[in-house]
Amino acid sequence: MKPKDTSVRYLLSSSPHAHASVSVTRLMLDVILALLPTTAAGIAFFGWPALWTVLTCVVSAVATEALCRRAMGREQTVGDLSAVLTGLLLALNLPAGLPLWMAAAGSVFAIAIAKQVFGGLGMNPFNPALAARAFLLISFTGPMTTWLKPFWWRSPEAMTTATPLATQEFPGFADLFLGIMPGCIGEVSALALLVGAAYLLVRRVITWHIPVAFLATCAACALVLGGAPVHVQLLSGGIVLGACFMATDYVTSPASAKGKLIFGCGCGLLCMLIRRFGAYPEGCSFAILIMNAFAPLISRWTKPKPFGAK
Amino acid sequence: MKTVTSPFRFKGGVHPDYNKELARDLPIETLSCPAELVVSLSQHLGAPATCLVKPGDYVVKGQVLGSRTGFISLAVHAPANGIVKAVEPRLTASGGQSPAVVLDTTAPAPEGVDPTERVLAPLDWQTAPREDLLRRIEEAGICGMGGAGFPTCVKLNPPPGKRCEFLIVNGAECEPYLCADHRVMIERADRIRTGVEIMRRVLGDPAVRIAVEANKPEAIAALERAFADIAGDVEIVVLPVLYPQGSEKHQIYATVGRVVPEPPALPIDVGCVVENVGTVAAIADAVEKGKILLSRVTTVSGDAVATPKNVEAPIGTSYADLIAFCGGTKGTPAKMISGGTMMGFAVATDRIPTTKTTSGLLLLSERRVFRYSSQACINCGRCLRACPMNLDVAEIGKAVESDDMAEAESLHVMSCIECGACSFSCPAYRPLTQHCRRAKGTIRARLAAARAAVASAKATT
Amino acid sequence: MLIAIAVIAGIGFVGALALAIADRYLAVKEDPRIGLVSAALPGANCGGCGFPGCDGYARALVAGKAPNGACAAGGAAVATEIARILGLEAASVTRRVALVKCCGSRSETIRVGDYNGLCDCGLAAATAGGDKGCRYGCLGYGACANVCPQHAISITDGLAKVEKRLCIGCGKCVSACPRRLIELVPADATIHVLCNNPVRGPEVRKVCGTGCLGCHLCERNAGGPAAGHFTFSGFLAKVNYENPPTDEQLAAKCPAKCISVDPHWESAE
Amino acid sequence: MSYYLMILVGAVLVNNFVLSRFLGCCPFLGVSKRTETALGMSGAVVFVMTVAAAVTWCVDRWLLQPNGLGYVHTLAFILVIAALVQFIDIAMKRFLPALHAALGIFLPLITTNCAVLGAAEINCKQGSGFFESVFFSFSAALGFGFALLVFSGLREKLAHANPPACFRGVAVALVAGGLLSLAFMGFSGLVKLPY
Repeated sequence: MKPKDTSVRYLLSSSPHAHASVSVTRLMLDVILALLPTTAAGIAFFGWPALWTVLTCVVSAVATEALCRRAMGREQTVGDLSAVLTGLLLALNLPAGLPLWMAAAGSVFAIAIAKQVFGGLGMNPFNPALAARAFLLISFTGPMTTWLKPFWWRSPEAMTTATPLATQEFPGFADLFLGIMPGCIGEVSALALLVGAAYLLVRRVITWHIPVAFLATCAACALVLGGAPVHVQLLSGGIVLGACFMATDYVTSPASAKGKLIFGCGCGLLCMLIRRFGAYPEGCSFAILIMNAFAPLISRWTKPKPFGAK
Repeated sequence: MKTVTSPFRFKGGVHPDYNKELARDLPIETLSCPAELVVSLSQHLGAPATCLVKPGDYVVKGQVLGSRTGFISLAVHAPANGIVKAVEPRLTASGGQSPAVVLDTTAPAPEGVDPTERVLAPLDWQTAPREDLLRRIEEAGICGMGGAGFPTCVKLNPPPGKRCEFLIVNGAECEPYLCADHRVMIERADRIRTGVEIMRRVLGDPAVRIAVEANKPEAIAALERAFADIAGDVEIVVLPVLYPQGSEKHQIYATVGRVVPEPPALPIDVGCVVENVGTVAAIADAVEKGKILLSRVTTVSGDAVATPKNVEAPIGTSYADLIAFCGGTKGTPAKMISGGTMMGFAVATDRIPTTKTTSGLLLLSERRVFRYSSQACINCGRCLRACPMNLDVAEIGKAVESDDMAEAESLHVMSCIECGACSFSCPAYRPLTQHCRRAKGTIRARLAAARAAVASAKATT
Repeated sequence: MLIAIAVIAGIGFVGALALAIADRYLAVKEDPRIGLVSAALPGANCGGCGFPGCDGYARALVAGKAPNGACAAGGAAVATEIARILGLEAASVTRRVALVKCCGSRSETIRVGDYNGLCDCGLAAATAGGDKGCRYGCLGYGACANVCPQHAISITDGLAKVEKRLCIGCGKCVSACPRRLIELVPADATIHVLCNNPVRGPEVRKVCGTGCLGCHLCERNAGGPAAGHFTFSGFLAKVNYENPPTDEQLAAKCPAKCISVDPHWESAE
Repeated sequence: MSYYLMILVGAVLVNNFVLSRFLGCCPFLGVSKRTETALGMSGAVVFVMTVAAAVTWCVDRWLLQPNGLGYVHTLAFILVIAALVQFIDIAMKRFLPALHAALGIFLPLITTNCAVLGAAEINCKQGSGFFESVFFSFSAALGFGFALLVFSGLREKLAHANPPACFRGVAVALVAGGLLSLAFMGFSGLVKLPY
């Protein structure tokens, strides 16, 4: 029989006993908040289809994660909002008019294949949203490359068109910056994206290394390889969205500052190469995916030197 | 003597909320001798003292209870008069048990025993030879009071061929909640000055740097008054408020800009000796007044203590007595910590005695406590930026989680100083410090086994 | 058609010729006995012999740098086989198994705290001594189970238990346990004292329901101190495995119920 | 000159032997557990494929074509490659024992490796010149090594992942390999190449 328990029960844990009270859920919430202006701009420009695409992607992402975790018999991780973020990021990378079942299929692929198969958050080698976008782009090239014109309901006859990069005729700087041009939901409004990115930098959720390296290399390549004027190249084709939100995904990019710089430059270089020579008009998501594959090697070669080591 | 701000800033470090205002301005109060004292025989780094007393003996304050065994060890003295009730293993703050002498201080002194305190003959530090000063520091049982407890007589006696160019007095006290050193600097600045003079004579007149964090202006003022007219190269270096500024390697870098190489290198290899302000004051008492180290200042604080205090209590006082002296608990404490919140030990019971290295006792309520949930690492790099030793902590954590100690060793885990900055800043609440501790323990055990195998192989051939 | 067959045969022949020449002039000498010895070893690579796997032990044996019979997993059979190959005289190996000397599961002992940290006994012991009341008993966080190559140790209700049939006596769990609770005892011993706490009885009773009280009843029932079946350190009884007690009734007569009877069985071979 | 650069970029990035043509997948999965062994294996494959290309080209152009035996070239190539790999295995054991210890079991794997035979077949089908086909095999082997190196980085990251029980080991590696080839599809069309 067990003796009577008299002692007070304290919490026993290893040092340290203080914490910076930042949590994974808080980080994901910050990124979602940073994406709200871009989502609002996308819905404002492209109307109801954009809203349905965003809702479909987020709901099916969360549902898929819940189902996968139950199937794997593991504790539910829907609470850490990473599935919501992946759904939202995927939606922002899709054209507004995409049939909803394709968007849902993309979300299922993103969560089930690109993330949960490897064991959940933190273990996926590739950015789930971008892997799903590549999957959709190759499976349904047609619907993925027809974009709604902004405010299409004003001139219903010419609803769909190609992006400026494809048609090579470019709107003025104001429209470019504000985002009054065809393209995916999240990649058009550079202003909204930069506001979101500034919020993340201030909240120290991301560091400047990847976005700056990415955009600088893109600008340099645009000058060297020619093609459209530099500012147009930078502001179109999802480079700002890719640099500030997709490439800075913690899990699939190196953790050290030096590693981040190399990763950013690599993304920029590949993006411009694919755009200039490749078959796809827009190379940003493939560039980041390929650099995700290099991330483990980069962090292996940019190991920090311990304080006092030779 | 001049006051400078530190020109060097090491990479990494974190800013926990310091909560020093709870006990910063409270003067040191003395706890009179409690009914029972438990004097641990291994209060210092190195071999425990060999016990010289048996149950039933009557001992007088200052009398030797356990003598020094081996080079890195120290004698242990009776903190008060009393009868030895028992010599048995007793709980220690770090979770294990170590042999201790239990004294009942209420017992009357039998006749024929002189109950006055045993005091050593005072020495004049200006003229006494270096060896006498060193032996006095050893006889007084003085060890590092910052937390490690390294015998000071060994640290102040560098091996031949190694010269001490800088004596660094560690007044950083970067641990949250703790104000013991802060109060010692304010109220006993003159003793610190004498202690520095003594140590300069022992170490062959090195340059002196007194390191104090910028959040202790009163301490800096008090030290400036005490050291106003001191001769020689003495500087007060004001350090930026950053945890872990008090770590030996980082204090050396912050004050003199030298980098201590990886283990097994020691600070003396770069010509520096770092000593805690409490220890320096104790050296002054030992030489000038012949007083043995029998009590120390401990901060009892936290939001679950009725009235936080800085208490000077005899060594061996139980935590329960300390808490009672501070008016008992307030609300229901969720966690009791011996030391500060960053490097202190969580303890399960208040029947644990204080030792020469107990710098603090904290009682935290449920609001101030968090739980490790060890979620998956999202590779955010916060622990990399936080680590003052610039280690790749995320990879070490993953390697240790999949039992790959060889990879952990190749990631330099043996350089980890277990300061806790990584677990502090991890958003996934991963116990990274515990991972590093486990890796270091396993690697040390393997190295010890290898040494034993080599020794036994040499013995058999 | 014939030319095709001739050409193919020609290519094959030229290739074979080149290989034959290379095989003779570029061969690398290696002691054949290493192959034989590593074939005789069980190949579990458990490291119980102290060498990196069976191949490492085989090379050391052939080079004469390792004692024969160090392979606990193989036991006597392997030792005699290696002795035959290397022409040594075979060392005798009595079969030993691991025994966890504690029976204080969570339902028998008081809890002194809520442990919140990694599931490892060494770390739990270093965090205020773990959350179980007894400072000498099993912490139940499975450091021994994690290190056992044969998965012979299971943790139930915070207490480790060794499955005697699976244990090969490699001793890895002995060094893994931070409280040194596990001892290698002869496989055929049946009576065991499952406690490690040398403190006085009333103190033990405060923390554990089945701890040894040091009452010496087991010694008296087994023929008194002269019979030499038990030795005592502090208030803790220890079985003397050179001359072990065999009376199965000792377990029933022990007031603390911390003596266990293991059924006597012949090991596999 | 730019023609050879196009062959190189074509073979390494655009039509990578493993990631686009799906040739040589068994060593790709078997050897990529650690980056060191991956590098060693790539070195061996580059050497073997280049030498094999040269030898097979000679056999095809001087022995089979003149006698009108084009149809037996696959069988002849397999014989040549098998003998060649065995010879390299013995030579490596004699001169580079350390590397041989690390790659011991994988060398015979190269014999049955479809990448080596694949390169020889493509050269034969294209009917390209000696130097051009050797260079193509060399760049194809470089592509194989490049993919192997990148994949070994991924595998070491996956070593710390904890996939569900049924996906542990090679299964999750295959999924990662699939995603890697999905990513490499981005390079398609980078270079306008005949093959």
